[in-house]
Amino acid sequence: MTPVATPLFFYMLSGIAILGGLLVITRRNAVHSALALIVTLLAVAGLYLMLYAPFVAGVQIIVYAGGIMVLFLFVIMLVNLERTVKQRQFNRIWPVGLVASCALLALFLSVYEKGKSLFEGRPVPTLTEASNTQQVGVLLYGNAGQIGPYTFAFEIASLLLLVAILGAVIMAKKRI
Amino acid sequence: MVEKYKRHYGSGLDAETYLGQNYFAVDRSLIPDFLKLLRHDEQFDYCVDITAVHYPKREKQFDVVWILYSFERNERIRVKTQIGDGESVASAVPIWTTANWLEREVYDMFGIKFDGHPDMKRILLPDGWQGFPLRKDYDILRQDKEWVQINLGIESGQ
Amino acid sequence: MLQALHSFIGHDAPGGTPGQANNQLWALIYVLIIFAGVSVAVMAMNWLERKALAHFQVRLGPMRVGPHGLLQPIADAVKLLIKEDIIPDEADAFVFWIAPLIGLLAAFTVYTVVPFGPSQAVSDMNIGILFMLGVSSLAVLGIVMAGWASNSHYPLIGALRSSAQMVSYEVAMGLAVISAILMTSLHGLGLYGVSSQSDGTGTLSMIGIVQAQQEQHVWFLFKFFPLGLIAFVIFAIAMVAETNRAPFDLPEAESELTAGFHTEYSGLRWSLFMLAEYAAMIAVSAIAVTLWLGGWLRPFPNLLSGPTWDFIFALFPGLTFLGLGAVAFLGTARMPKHPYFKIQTIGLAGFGVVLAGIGVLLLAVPIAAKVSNQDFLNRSTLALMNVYWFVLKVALFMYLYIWYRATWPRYRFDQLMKVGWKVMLPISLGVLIVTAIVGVIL
Amino acid sequence: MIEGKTTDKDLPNTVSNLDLVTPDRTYLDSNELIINMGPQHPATHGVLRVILKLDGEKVLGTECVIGYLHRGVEKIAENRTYTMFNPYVDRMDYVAAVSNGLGYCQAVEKLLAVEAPPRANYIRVILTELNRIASHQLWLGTHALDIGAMTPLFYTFRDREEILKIFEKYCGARLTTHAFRIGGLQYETYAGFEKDVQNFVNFVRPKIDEYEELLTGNRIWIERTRNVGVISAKDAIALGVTGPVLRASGVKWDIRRAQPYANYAHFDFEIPTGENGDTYDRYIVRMSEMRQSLRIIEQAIAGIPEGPITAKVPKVIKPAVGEIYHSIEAPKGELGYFIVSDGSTQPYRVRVRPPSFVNLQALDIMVRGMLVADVVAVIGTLDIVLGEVDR
Repeated sequence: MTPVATPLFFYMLSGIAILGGLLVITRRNAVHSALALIVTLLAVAGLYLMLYAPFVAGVQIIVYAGGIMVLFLFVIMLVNLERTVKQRQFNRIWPVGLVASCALLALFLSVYEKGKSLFEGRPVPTLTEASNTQQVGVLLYGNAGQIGPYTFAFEIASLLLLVAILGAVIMAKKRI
Repeated sequence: MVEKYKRHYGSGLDAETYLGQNYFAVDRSLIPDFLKLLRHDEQFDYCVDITAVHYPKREKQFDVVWILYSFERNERIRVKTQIGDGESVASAVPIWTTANWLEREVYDMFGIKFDGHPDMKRILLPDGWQGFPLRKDYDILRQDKEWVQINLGIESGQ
Repeated sequence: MLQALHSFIGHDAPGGTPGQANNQLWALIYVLIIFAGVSVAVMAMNWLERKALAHFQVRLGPMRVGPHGLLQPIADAVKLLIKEDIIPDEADAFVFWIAPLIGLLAAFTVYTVVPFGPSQAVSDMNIGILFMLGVSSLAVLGIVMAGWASNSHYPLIGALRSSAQMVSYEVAMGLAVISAILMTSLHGLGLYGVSSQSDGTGTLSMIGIVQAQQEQHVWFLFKFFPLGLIAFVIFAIAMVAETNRAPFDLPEAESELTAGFHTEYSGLRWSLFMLAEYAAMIAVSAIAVTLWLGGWLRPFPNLLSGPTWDFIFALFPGLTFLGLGAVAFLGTARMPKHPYFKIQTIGLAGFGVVLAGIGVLLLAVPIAAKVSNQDFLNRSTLALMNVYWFVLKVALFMYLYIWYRATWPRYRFDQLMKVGWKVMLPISLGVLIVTAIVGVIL
Repeated sequence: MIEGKTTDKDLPNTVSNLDLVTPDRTYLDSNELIINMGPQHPATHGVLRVILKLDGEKVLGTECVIGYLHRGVEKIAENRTYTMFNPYVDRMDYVAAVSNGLGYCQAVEKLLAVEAPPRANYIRVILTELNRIASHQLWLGTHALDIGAMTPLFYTFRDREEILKIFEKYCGARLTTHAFRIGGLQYETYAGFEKDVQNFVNFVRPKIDEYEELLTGNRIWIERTRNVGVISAKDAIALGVTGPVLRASGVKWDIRRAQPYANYAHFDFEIPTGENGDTYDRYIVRMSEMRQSLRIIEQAIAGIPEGPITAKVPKVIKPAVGEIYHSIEAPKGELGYFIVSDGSTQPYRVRVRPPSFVNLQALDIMVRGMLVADVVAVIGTLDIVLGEVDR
């Protein structure tokens, strides 16, 4: 399978993702940072496409960009945040923050160095593009009767979500 | 029905009919309970209208008129009372809720106050308006000029 | 660099959709054709909506601008271009500027996967439906941003209401779509007169869905009889709510919400919203046609099969255009004789000639193929037929939209939500479960 | 007075009886919120201003600010002779001008103790009933438009056009017709009047079924009108509400039947009533009222007697000193005239009892607890005309 897109796309998409991430942090206005976050998520969806995982990309667009971000925007708009804009963005103790982030960076690098041997170095075998969704289905639900490796984990996750929904309903109940 | 009330109230009430429409002329003091009586005992459950007429030459200048109708008896009567300028009359709102706006309009047009009315203020004219238009001595030109000058700052077209 | 240029121009794999044959030039051309086609369709839809609505309401609709108002859409477009583009002060200029673009983006990217024919689609992604639902959920962002950016109470409330409506109806729509996709693979044990020799692998790709309907010789509308129909009805209602149209057009018609989220927009920006709305309507009905009404398949494929019937059905495109031309000429005949109407009669006659010309052209293709009697259904007639039937079905849906708008009063917001959550969602869930069960055991 | 930031700078101090605390916290918090459904509003049928006190979406209370269209008709009446005041009466309820005229002319005839000849009465009945249908058609069109159904508006206005044509042919004017004179009629009916009216009746009867087809069975229409703006019979009578609104609450009372005037006793027609007094019942009552009017017109046309069209009325009208109250069944309700005469050519006092003014008072009770979208529906169903409310 010839790669879907040239390396150019990869750099472009990851560039957008990084830029979006930066914008999210630096924007003073809450809605602007929410939009930047949407751009980042869409860029990540593009990256999934590059990895021959269209199903995951589709789900990413629907769940993240279409669902969660809309709720983010709802909340941001309902609670008008004029007051926060006036506060100083950067509080005085930013050097401490800088030191902490450098330490974290060092930690990541060391872990990468030690674990370098684990990755064989050759490109990971890509799934055939047509069957990606089927692979995901088989992994999650198992194939023709026998249970797939992740079915149990999947059920627990859905249970967790159910609890979350019930919690939300009960909290909102008293206001209706 | 007329004799019953004549005996009951004696001097304060007399009943005439004009062109087949009978009405009571009642003294101001009897109004509150006479109306209640009509409403509850005689089932005049629908207060058609409340209005007033201004007779500047008489010493009791205003005639306040209640027009009532009873659904059972399919009959209409009018109750009139004479009051002087500045006097007020008992409000009929507790008896018929429709009286609320009707009395406000009478106040708006004649300046007759109804005590016991929940929200006695003008209904049609703007709040700041001086004078009561439907009085005979109300000069329509003077008031109009003032109002237009104060609010719009232009000469009135009258 | 050279390799990139070559792959851009080269035309190596015929037959597959341009996207598949990963040669960008054809893909680019297809993209342009489809977007131009959709814009023309939106213009035609604008004219059709005004005229049809008018005739529903015993009036004539636009008659002045061009014969029978035919130039009215152009006049509207020019008016909107010339109108001043106001941005309210203290509005968030950037968000205000980008909101209609996102709305438009969401509405138009859906067309990349709309299958006009087995090989006539911009690209055949194997997650077709998922991509469509994902992108259509982006439209909500455009509306929310538009409402917020215009920085005044009523558009904000209008935006929140319409996005709440879209989000809640998207759920019902999604479930209805899933039950249709289930049908692509599950086709029971033939009890429903459904041949079961296909290999049973479902597919998300739009072209795959239509091909599944072709293999199973049944439109999903009639498959597992009541279920297909119920899912279709739910989708039809949800799609009307999704595009804020007809009985659900509450946000922009509420008495004190004035015009909903696009109140502050004017001129070109406002027309972008209108373009996005119409495009979304066409896109959503295209999905409905693909999923339930057998995309580009001609009606009664197995009842009236055989070459003679194929030939007759192939003549349909030409005949319709000839019919339209005849109607135009009838119009010129009935045009009043007053000199003032001379230009209008000439205009209408010209329009009639153009239509008749297209009709003759479209007739020539199948007849030529028949006369030269090589394989009758060669590529061109097949492609012509596919596109025609697909567009005809979508046009039917458009007419439905207009019909709804003429007859139904408006839902109140809480009733709208009640229908969305308490009626549509349970039914679509039910249909999904029953389809799954019926598909497996039956 | 209102402290804190109000959402409407020039809110007048007429809101004193609503205990208002306007918040300045977040706009969409759910405590009291005051919106101003201002005079210029698509759904308020004229210059009516309703101040709504809302809790989120629910209406807690309303206050109607009226008077924008107040022209002081009663003051003008005192400076005009009886005949000169006749055209003014049409300008009050401009939608049902003919019945206003009928009420006024009959009141003055009563004052003069004069009876209009039977032919005049029959023609008056025909024109008034035609006007009732026209008024109901206008009500249906605008009411359906407020709730969202666009098409009935065009159907009803197309049919109303036929009635206006008949008015124009008969008395020259379409809307403010000034069709009647004190004592009878001004003009004899033009040739073919009966045929035109008969054609109209045959033309409109299926059309009313057409309106019903569109709306009566319409799921969304029923959902938007059933149990909206409910008023019980007891409240209706206490509030003095009359006309279709009262009949929809189950009170079978119509002045044309209870106290017949202008030969109404000769015609037989039913009085349609509803049960639970909601918007849907008022819609049904008005629709069947239209059909009853058609029946009356048909009977009237069949039985038009020959004879003079005006009674003997002196050129200069100077009624004896005295006062009378006369009321008729206008399309909106009981329209009454209380006229006091002091023997001169000009009335001493003319008091008009307007049905819309009193019906509007019921808005507050009918809308409490409803949603904002229902306020529009209830204003529509009360069928108020601001010319009559403000006089």
